[in-house]
Amino acid sequence: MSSLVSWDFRTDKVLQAIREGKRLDARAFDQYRKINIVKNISENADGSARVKIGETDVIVGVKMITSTPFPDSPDAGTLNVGVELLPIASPTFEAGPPDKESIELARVVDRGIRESKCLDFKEWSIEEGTLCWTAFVDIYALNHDGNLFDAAALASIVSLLETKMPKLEDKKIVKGEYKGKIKLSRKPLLCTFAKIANSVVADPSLPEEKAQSARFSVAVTEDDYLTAFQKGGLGSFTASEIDSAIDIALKNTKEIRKQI
Amino acid sequence: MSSLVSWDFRTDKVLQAIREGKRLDARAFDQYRKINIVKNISENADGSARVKIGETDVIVGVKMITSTPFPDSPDAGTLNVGVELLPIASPTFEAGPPDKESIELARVVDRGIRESKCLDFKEWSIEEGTLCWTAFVDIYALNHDGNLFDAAALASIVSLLETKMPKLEDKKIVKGEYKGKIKLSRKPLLCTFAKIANSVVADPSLPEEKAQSARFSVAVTEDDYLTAFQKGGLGSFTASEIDSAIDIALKNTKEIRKQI
Amino acid sequence: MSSLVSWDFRTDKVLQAIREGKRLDARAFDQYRKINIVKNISENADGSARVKIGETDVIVGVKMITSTPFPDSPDAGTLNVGVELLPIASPTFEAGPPDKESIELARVVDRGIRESKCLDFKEWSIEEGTLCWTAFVDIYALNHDGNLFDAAALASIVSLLETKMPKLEDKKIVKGEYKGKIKLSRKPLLCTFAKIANSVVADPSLPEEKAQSARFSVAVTEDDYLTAFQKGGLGSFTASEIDSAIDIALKNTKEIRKQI
Amino acid sequence: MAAKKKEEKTEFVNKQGKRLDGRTTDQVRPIKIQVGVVPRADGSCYLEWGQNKVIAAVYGPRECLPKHTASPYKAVVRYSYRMATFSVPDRKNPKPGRRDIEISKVSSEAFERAIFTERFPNTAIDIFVEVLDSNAGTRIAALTCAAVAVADAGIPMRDLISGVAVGKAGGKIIVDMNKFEEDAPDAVDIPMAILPNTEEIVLLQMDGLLSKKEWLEARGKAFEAIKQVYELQKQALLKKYEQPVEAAENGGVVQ
Amino acid sequence: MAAKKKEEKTEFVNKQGKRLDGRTTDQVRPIKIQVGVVPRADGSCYLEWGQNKVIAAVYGPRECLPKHTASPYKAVVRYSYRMATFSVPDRKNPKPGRRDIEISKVSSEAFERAIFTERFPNTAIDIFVEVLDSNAGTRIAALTCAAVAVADAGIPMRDLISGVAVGKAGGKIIVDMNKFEEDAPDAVDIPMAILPNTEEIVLLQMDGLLSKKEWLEARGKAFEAIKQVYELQKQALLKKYEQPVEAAENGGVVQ
Amino acid sequence: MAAKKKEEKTEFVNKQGKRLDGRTTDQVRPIKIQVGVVPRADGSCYLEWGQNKVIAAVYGPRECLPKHTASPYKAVVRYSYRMATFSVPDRKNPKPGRRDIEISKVSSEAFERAIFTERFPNTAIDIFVEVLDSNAGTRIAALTCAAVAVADAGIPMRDLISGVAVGKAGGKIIVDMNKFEEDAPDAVDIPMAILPNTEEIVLLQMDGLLSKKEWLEARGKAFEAIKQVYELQKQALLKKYEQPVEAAENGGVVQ
Repeated sequence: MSSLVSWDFRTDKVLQAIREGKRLDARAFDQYRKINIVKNISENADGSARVKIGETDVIVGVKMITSTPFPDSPDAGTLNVGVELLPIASPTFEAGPPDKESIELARVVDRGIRESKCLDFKEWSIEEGTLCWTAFVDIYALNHDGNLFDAAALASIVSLLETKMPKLEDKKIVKGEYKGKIKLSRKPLLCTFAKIANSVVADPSLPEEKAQSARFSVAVTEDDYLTAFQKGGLGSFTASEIDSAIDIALKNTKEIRKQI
Repeated sequence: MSSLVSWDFRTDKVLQAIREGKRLDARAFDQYRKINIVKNISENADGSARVKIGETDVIVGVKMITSTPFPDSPDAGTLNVGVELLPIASPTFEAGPPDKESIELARVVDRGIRESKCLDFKEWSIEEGTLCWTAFVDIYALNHDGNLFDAAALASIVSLLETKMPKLEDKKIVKGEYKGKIKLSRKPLLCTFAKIANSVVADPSLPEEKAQSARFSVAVTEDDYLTAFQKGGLGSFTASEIDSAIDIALKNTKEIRKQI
Repeated sequence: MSSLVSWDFRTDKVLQAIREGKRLDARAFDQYRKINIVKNISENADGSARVKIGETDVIVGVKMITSTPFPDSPDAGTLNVGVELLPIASPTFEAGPPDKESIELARVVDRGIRESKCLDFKEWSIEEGTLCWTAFVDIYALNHDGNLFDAAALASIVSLLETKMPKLEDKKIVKGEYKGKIKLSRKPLLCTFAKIANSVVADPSLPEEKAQSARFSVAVTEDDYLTAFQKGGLGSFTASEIDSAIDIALKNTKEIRKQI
Repeated sequence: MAAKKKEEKTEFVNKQGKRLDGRTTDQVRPIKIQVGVVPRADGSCYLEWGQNKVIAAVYGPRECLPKHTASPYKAVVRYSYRMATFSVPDRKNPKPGRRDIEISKVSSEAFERAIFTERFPNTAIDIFVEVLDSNAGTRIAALTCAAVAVADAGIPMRDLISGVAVGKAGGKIIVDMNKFEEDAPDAVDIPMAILPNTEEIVLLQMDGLLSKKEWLEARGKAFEAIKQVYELQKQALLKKYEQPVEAAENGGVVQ
Repeated sequence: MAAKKKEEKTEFVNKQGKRLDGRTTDQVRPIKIQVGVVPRADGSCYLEWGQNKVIAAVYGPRECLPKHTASPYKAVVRYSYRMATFSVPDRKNPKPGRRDIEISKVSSEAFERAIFTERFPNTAIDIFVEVLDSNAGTRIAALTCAAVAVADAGIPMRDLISGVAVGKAGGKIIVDMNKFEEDAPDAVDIPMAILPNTEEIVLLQMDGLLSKKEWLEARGKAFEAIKQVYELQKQALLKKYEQPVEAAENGGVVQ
Repeated sequence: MAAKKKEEKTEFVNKQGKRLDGRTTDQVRPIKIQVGVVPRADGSCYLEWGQNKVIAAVYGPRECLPKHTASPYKAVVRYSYRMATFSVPDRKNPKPGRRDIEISKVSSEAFERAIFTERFPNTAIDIFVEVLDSNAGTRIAALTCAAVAVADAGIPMRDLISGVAVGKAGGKIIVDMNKFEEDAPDAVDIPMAILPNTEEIVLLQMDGLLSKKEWLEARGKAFEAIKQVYELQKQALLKKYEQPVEAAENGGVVQ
């Protein structure tokens, strides 16, 4: 039973390998695990996808809902990203209202997408001040083997790319009828790095996450913009570690983007 | 102090009696305890009743409230059943939001009534899409001596039979004025059975509930329809036990209905 | 570290002093500690103040918000008083939803103000039945050294006296523009007393609160009306103790009111 | 609190000294008390006070959980005042509100004084009261009912707790206001409870505009009225031991 | 529950005995089962039943926290049924509703009978099921999927749990209703689950207007259909040990 | 996040290199710091940063409850960032939102690096910060204030934490943006905090569209600005031991 594995022991092995310039799973420091993408896995969702990075497994569904616009943006729709770290995915996840881990994850995915300006929220206005579209992007972790951040962000973008806009009649959604896909002008992707000992590695596995002192995530677009940073974890990064992580992210995402 | 009674000891006595074909309180296996019904026990309620089955004591009040109809039933009112297992009623009940016990009880009572189609929800439409009547049926346990299910269901039906429809003026309720009672086309009643050892008994007392392996409830109407089933508890029933329980329910409710 | 102070020891000292007709800080039984008032401490608030009574430190901010009037007062605005006993203020305060201590405090402050009829809620009607002003008075404890009640009530009245009424355009608030201060026809103030041993003292310090058997608060106006009573604590008061406390409150508030 | 106020001109006490419901200014509404109505509880009571109907049950002294809330010096008294959703003119939200929590707090504190809590260290005494129907004065009806339930549980007390709400309507000081009087434009409400033998005040609240002189008059009337309530509480307790409790053919009410 | 009902005249079973989706009255929708899809879990299963898609994972027997919820006599089974927000036509509130809680309760109780809980005192067996897509019958799909996951975890059971929802639409008793049939004006829904070898009923619910005679017909059809479900569950479990689990190139579905 | 953006044509930095509030692109708003403003706390600080006003208090190292959250290896740092309801243009909901929780998390993690937590196993260090008034950059103002409060509590640290928010508005990289600049159509916000002596980055967030080149410029400006903040923090701490803390006749602010 996996919950009985001695993490202390595994952490020692990760650290020892990293100090020798290796990773336990033989990847290069800047290398991702195998990525697998399946689109449209739920008919009731307006868009959905399942993404695996190694054994990390995440499912995302999008629902387009009519709602009231925010008072300070009466002519624009909006985006709402939620994360549930299902107790299915790990012996350490518990059911219940979102905790700080899932809130951070949701907000980093949200910022990466929103700040890239890939969605034109003005197009989602239905009637100024009273009605607009909100995209609810709901992320569910199914198996946690490290780097849920990147899997969640990738599954979110793929789901949005598949999302169809429901038909409206008398300002009410006609169930099951659509008028084409929503538009995305960019495809921001998130890249997460772990600082282990004095090295920085891309796409940390679960044993690597347990051994890491700090985490850094950067969202980047195909036109080489950075759209979000997030440093997490108890340790610290040097300025040059951050700069180097950004370069690796710009390089890696060009590969990943081919799979979308 | 009742909370100090040794339930293990009482459970043994119940099991021993049942194996000898007897019940501790000398009832036949299909026999109810004495039922006592008092109507209209709260003036502020639009309908109310207090029902005792043996020492089990339940009070129900109904409030008719104007609300917005559900989007999928714009021309119909609705029913809302809530249960509070008051800490007054038992040393094991705790104050707080509804737990799974009270939610199950509320939903079984709700289904028994709703599915009998005794209430014509279309008559509760006030203005299509915007305003309708909702009957809030709120159940409070005052003393728990077993079989709260049947006491709650009976008190709910009696309360609904007493419920007066408030007068409306400009779509607002005129406090204290009414335009006659609401209509019920049927009187569904719930009958609950306990499986103890290999026997099935009607209307379990509290010591019997502690000794039971499983519970089965069936709601029946005066025209011999079944409108709800619910199996609960850690054990199981055979198909013939279910069939026999249904027959007893159809018989017993004819008697109980005379008291309403 | 203050949390390690032995309260039992301090309580004994307080009791001994009181029995000798003295207070530990050498005040007379009916005497307040030094009061310090700072107005307008937050630009984003529509009115605000910081009040210290001795080392007890409280901050209050008022926000004027447009909302829907209550159905039973369609032509009137309303008042909403909230209290947060910030964990900043004491090692025994915990973050989280309001507990019974902060709810009691909020409701006593609310009653003292509301029942004095110092606010003419009818003037806060914007459109009968649909729109009115609500004053949100939010109280934050910054340091707890006894008698938070009086500090909170005083800071609330001072904040309301400073509160400006936002400008409206098309029934929406114009940020940062105002049309003068709101009107208060009276200035109710709260006076709290502690019963310690067989004596009653005004403005209890924290060590005195720890030693008290009961608490009595009375809100009074400049025209000598009483507008709220609240007895708290595990002990009791005699009728003459209450009467005498009222007289002291009427006297003390005349002094305090000069500082507003 | 934001209740609609009646027309200014309503005369709440007429020239004959009678109120709109026929009572004198000093008269308490009819009170009926039945002891021992909840067999599973250690003590219980059902009380009607005018239209108000309340039921109280007491459990304890029993284990105090969670343990860090217990005291090694005394029993902790936990009093819970709640209103059934249908007990008020508008349906009440089933979640306890701020009013419920405040009333529960001050009532708990009243019982801490009445009960010899020091005899039961490390335990809890739980008092639950549910209001089933209401018409002004429920917190006092609940407290009065609960005091009888605590006595029924055999828990030693310095004295029963007895109370009344006095107040003002139409300029007159009156005892045990009803809902209509409570909605007077100048209404003042003063819920008050004492230990009758020592006349110690264990609960006192007030809201409204009241002069010191009016307070003194109100206090005097309250003490008189509370004596009557106290007698009814004692009679009900005596009755339990004189006659067997009858099943509630009559709705659980002693006529 | 307040779902819109279809026109009275819809014919749910035609003269050839076929339903609107082409099935016979006795026919179950296609079922696909894959065992062992969540590497971190002690046991897991992915199941498709018509449009329904559910995933189940089992953790345990493991420490039962908080400790006062454990039993010295047996393992406690905690079953959690949840629906993804996007798994239904309208977006579901992510907070578990009363329906989720009731289904979780009766499903827990079914597993308490199936599992030899007495062998694991003081522990918890946690069964989590998430519905990813839905079209009537999800509680039974979830239970069926969970039973396979429990077996995959190596937890000893008296038998698998197998189930089906039978019901009535347009006056006809039919097996495994879809959403359209569930919205018939006279619809009756009877979710039912048994231990197939002993035919013990471990879950049974019903809502609708049903005669005793109709119940007997429905029960008979249910027992027949459940046998087919049971076979598919056993096959999926066998397959796990015959072939290596493939990565979900095909979306985690065994064709 | 959905904040209204200003007209595209606004010029945020003029030809003289001045911003709309008169500052240069590198200039930080005025900062005032007072140490030791909460007598009951183990350490405390009040800080004004432009219009931002924050107060921080530290309790600990103290017992870590509930006990299962403690670590046998080190102190647990619990940082709580909250905003008073009236501290923002629209009234803030008093319940902590997702933004509050995220900021509290990343700030806790920054302090875990700064404090020698390994010296206080099994304890908690609680840092509470309340924002009383705001105008962009509150999370950094809060962190900067909290670092001084931790030092005031005598808790050993590797270094103070000092920070600034750098960003972009109207195409220019500027230091310590105010609310108006934060609402620029092309605004980028980069809150950043370091241990000044080692220049380790302990907090870093960003949102907006930023090129790598712009990031390098922003980072450079941030490190310069942070040095100024660090000096002010040290001065305030020195001042506490040079002069007696005065009662807050001046609103608790050191001029």
